[in-house]
Amino acid sequence: MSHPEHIIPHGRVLRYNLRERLTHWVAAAAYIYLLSTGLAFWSPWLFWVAAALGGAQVSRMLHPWAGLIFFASVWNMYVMWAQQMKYTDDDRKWWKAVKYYSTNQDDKMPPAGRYNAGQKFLFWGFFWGSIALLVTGVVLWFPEYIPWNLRFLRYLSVLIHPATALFTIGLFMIHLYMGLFAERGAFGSVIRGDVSMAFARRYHPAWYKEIVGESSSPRK
Amino acid sequence: MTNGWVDIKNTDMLLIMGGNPAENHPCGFKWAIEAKRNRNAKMIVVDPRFTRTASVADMFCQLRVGADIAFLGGLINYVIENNRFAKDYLLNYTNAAFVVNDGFKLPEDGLYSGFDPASQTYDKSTWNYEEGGDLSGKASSAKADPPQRKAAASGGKPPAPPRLPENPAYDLTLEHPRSVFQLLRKQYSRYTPEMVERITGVPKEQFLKVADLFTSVRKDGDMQKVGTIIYAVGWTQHSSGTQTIRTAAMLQLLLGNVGRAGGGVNALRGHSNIQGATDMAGIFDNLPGYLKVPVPADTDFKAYIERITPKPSKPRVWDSFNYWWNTPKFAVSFLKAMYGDAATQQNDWAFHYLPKVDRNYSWTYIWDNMYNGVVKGIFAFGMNGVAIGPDSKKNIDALKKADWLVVGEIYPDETSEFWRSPGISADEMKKIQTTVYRLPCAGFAEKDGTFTNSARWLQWKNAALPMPGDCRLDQAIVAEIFLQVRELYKKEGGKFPDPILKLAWGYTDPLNPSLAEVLKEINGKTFADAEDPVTKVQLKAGQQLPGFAWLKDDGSTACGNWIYCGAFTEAGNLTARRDSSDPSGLGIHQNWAFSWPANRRVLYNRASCDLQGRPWDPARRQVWWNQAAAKWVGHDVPDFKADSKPNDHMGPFIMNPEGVGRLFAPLGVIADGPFPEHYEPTENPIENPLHPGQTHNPVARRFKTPDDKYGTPKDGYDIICTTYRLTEHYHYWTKNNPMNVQLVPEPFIEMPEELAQEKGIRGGDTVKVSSIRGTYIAKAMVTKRIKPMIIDGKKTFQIGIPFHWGYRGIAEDEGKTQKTLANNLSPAVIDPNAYTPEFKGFLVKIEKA
Amino acid sequence: MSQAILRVQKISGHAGSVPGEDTQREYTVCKLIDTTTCIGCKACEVACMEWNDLPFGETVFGNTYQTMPETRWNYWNLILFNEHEREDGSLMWLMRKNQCMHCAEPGCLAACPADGAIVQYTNGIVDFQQANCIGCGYCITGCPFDIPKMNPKTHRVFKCTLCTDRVSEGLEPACIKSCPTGCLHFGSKDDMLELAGNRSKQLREHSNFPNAGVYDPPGVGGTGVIYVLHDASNPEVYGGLPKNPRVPWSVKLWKGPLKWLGNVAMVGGLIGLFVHYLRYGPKEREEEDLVSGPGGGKT
Amino acid sequence: MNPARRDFLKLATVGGAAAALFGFDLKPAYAQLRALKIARANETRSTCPYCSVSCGVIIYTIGDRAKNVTPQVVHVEGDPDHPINRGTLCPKGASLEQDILNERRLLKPQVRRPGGTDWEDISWDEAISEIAQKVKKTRDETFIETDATGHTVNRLESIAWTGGCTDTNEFNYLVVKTMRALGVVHLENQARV
Repeated sequence: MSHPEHIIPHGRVLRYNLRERLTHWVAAAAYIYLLSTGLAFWSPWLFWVAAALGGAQVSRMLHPWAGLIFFASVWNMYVMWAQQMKYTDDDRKWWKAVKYYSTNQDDKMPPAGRYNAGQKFLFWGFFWGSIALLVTGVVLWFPEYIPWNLRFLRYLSVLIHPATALFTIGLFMIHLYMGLFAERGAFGSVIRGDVSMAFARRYHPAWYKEIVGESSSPRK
Repeated sequence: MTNGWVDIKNTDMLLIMGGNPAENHPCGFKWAIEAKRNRNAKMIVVDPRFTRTASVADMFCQLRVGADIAFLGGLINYVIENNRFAKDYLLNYTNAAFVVNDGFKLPEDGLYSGFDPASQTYDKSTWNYEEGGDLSGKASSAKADPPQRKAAASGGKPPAPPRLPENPAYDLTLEHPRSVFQLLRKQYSRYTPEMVERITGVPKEQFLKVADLFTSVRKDGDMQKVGTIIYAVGWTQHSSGTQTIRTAAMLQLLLGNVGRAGGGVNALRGHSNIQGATDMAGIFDNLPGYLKVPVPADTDFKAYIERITPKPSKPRVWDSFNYWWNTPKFAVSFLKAMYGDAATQQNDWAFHYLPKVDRNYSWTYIWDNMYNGVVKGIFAFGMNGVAIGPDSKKNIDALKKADWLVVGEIYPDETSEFWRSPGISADEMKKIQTTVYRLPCAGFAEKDGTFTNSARWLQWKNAALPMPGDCRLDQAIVAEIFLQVRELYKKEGGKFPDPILKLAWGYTDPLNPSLAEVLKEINGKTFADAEDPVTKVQLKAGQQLPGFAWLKDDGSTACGNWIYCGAFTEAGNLTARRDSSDPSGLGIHQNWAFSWPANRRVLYNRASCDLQGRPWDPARRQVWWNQAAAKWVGHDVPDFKADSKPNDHMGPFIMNPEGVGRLFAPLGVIADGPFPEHYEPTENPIENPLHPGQTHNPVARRFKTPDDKYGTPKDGYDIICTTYRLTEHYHYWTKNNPMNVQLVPEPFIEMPEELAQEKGIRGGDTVKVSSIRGTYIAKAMVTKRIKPMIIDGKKTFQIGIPFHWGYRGIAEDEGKTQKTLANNLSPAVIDPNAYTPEFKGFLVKIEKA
Repeated sequence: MSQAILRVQKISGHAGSVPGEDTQREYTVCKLIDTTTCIGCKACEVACMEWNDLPFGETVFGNTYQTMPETRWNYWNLILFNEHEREDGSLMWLMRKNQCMHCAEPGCLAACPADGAIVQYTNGIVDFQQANCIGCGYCITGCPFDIPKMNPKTHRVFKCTLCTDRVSEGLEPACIKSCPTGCLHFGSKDDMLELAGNRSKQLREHSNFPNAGVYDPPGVGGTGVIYVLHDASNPEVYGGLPKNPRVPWSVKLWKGPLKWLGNVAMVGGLIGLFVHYLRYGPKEREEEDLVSGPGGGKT
Repeated sequence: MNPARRDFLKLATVGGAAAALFGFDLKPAYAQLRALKIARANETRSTCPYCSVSCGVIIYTIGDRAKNVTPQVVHVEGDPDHPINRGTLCPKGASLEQDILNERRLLKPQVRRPGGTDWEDISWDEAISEIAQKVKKTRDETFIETDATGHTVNRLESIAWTGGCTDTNEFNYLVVKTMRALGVVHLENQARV
């Protein structure tokens, strides 16, 4: 099955439509705010970040709201991409070959679809991470309303929230690295929405085939 | 208090009963805690409820409300039967050895000798000592009838009232069957532990434990240890109040605890200055300094003085100071203070300016007489009579019938708004013809003057800030009203204007007398030069008196209240003294403020020494006989004739004609018997196990208006109810203070878990308590701290009501209460001696509202 | 200590050294609460409310003498009332003044991320600085005694200050001064421990309390508020006084190992990625992209 | 503590690094002490008006008694010199500040006329004058000079005085003087109940 609608003029391929891009950037903005303020609360050495963002009180006030926004956008991503993020046999192969991927020997990689296994991991990592952050975040948002005999919820939250955050930070750093430095064109794809044919062929050959009609792994 | 607040720290044993000092006198209670902490003193609490005081006690006993005399009588029995009394003290400092009149009969059937069923009073002439001197060892020969004063009616005059014999018979072996000691033993032999259990509900074993512990201070004849008894209105506010307190006093005399540091009988008064109000005779039956009020039969000053001045009555070989012998000096000086130059020897010191009193005008009678139309106008200055009750509805009904009411207050109170109390309709309101003036007064911080505390200390306080709004000082209001009345009499004339026109009112600012000036007048001054014959100290005319020993009965001194004489002398205002030093470490604080009488801190302190004048306990030396100086000296001012040698055997109880403490109260001292007897409260849950035929006090007073009703278990009123205060609140005052309202926001009713279960009540439910007189609605506090009791074999429940709410207050005005008054429930029935109403121990029923 | 004003020894969420830390010779202040002589009169509650000008709050009857179920942001000092039946059937009415314990190792301070929102002075007082408080409520989680409370309006946390304004002027805290029975006492920690020890001994020897003892829990490094209890083996009956309070394990884990792990991981990650870039560079050259695209891609 | 010293201490206790960043002053103050609210307040020694323990209290008012200041109470606490309370207070004594400074205080004379359904304001002069006339009228109508047996009694049973628990000795004395001069026998006080 081909998806000629993905092919747009000038030899480029539409990788992310507007909704996807918007969602991404809302999530990104929220996450960066959450990260900055979160880091300010994480370490005294970074507390100045909160001050720089308008004061720690404001940071504390907005952090949970930003968290809600972030979660909403992640949820939106889930709605948009959950199907595409399903784990496949190809993904397993991809992981087996991940060392080639990390050493830029992409030609030795099994062909990836619209999202390679790493991206899927990123997606699910953020998805589950944001759920954990939401749940624990709500507890941390209103600790004064958690009754004393349910205080274990607070105890769990203060641990799980930063631990999960650290996990997402790891994902985030790799995501950033990949998007900004490793894969030329990826950044543009979430700005303009399109990538070059070459980009698609190189990084997501299966997807490429799919859209140009040489489908090897049909998608629904 | 015979002793003082700080003095409590000197005790080894505390019996706290009829009071809940931790709740009501927390800051004084610290000294009880100090005794526990520093002397390992033991604290016994006997109370109908497990109170805040009980929470820090060594032993707690739950007692049935109104059964105190039975409990204390049981203790007396225990003391005598177990030889725990202070023998020397008893022989020499009490009337234990005195022999009582042959005609005297103990109340085995509930009645003492001399009862007249028609008038419901006693002829007390048999309640007297026998004349006759030393009968020691002559018990068997004491059969002959003593010389009785037969009331020979001569010349149509009423018989002369019986008097105490000049030389009473006594038996130092205490074996004479009519000796006070033997009568006492006989009287309380009926108060066995088993009987105590039947009446009070305290199990026998528990009672015996308490008895053993409390009397252990006199174990094996030891005289060094001291025990104290602390009580409050839990004893007073019963129809048997005075007798309960007397029982405690007798117990303390038996144990030799009176007059000693850490001992005594200590009434904790409930308010800042009701001790002072009593001293100053803000009550109908006294004049300042406990002078008796004149009666119509006192046809002139001489007759009055003769009636109220006691003659000594003591074994001839003993001595008695009989300080009331000086009564004429006090009375003349008082009249001189009242009427100044208008009081002369010629006009009997203006004696007839004083109203004569031959009937009861006490608190409950005010309302009864108002109800019956006698009292037409009433002043209520800081006195919330409707809320205070008893029988609030009756008081409201009485006020409806009054012509006018003048209220001086700082907050809106129930009394000033009786005409719109809950339940009065708009139509009914329009029918109420009472004119009510509500005058804004000054709060405590805006006034100076003195309060007298429970320990008899007069302390000057300063005004801290001006009054808000249009408030005025109380004394200015009274002065203005009085001076206007006086003006009217001057202008218009009227009934017997003399006392009004001639009242001494020479204050610098007559419209607003300075209280310091008034205190100087109360202290008194001399109009003539004077000299003390012993010390040669001289006074010039016009000078302040240094003490009441200077008072004269010739009109050369004036003194508003003889017991306060010495408070404001030429040395200045002694009530404002602030030297807190205490060299003896006994908490005497001799130079702090002024303590009446004569700055003595522990009353009867001569009794702290043995016969030779040596302190019973050398570690707690209050006063002692100094042989070299030939006088009594000490850390405290000796409450005694300073130069009376121990060999003279002067009794330490100098205000009694006998000079000794009264185990037996002779003649008319007490209306209902020389020894206290247990009678049931007016509303009794059981018949009196001692004498079912005479359940109630035969001379207790009830009232007869339609509002005066008394309930019985047969009518369904079978739960005993008592009322009390909380430490978080103060009477009907702090319901206006948001801080206190926050601490305890709502009225509640405390009840045992078992009762709640029986009635299907859970904590927080709204419940209705009803007596035959009225209802009270509040939330239920279900607690383990009140347990059901077995009274005379019958399971009995008690409940308790803190009474601080009414229909005006923060919570009331916000609609958070049911606006009922606790005293809707209480009966108007009074103790026959002190005329205090029975706020504690009446019968109710309870249901879920 | 009278004129030796409060110097800071520990600061929450603070980077760098703490002025005052280990530089000040000073004794630790301590509040001794003898529950065996507490009559639950609430003078301390009022004194606290009055001195600190705390605004009034609504209360409702709760079948108890206790003013309210627990302390509030505007009610720092609360006596807990408990009716307790001993094994022999006798009744005890336990009253315990509850307030900030001023732990030597305060869980609130450990948990607080805001620079200077919680400080510990060299005399041991743990004080909240509302101006620095960010309202995160971590202190609520950090406290093993359930003491810090949030003002819902201003979103700042409050608790007993041990009357720093009084103590720094040489006065005792307001609650201490008011206590009628003297069940509250104030002084140096050493003196209070001695007093408490003596009192416990007296209770064991002269009263019916063989298990009387002092509550100064080591789990939080000892406290600036210590209790004498009738039965030190069973503090829970005093309205849930924890037997062995500790800073919650998760707070310790979070502020300890997790923090270091996280920091190492984050910094390590950054370094790793940087090194990766240096070693491998981007996945492809721009020109590669340009020439290899089948559709040319260039216009 | 004088303000200058306090400022100094504040600075002294302020923590290290915090430099200005983006124009924000990031220096938190680490020891912001509330000023002792009674530092310069005026002290008046008084006695607690509640129970009979007679605790000494110190009433703190703002201002130094200078002419142009109306004192306002800011705090009440126990008098440590008082031998009985030694500075302690109970929950009622400790709340005296709110007794003195209380919005429920009565501030002007009022009268409720016969049949009236509400309070009316009345001036002091009118109130005093009306009361005096009522006292005289009641007294003149009901004064008893002799009883049935012919004894002089000189008493007035129709007016009652009920005195409060917090009336000073001096006030009570003036009451005894004036009321007994009128012949009042229904003279009672909280002392009875």
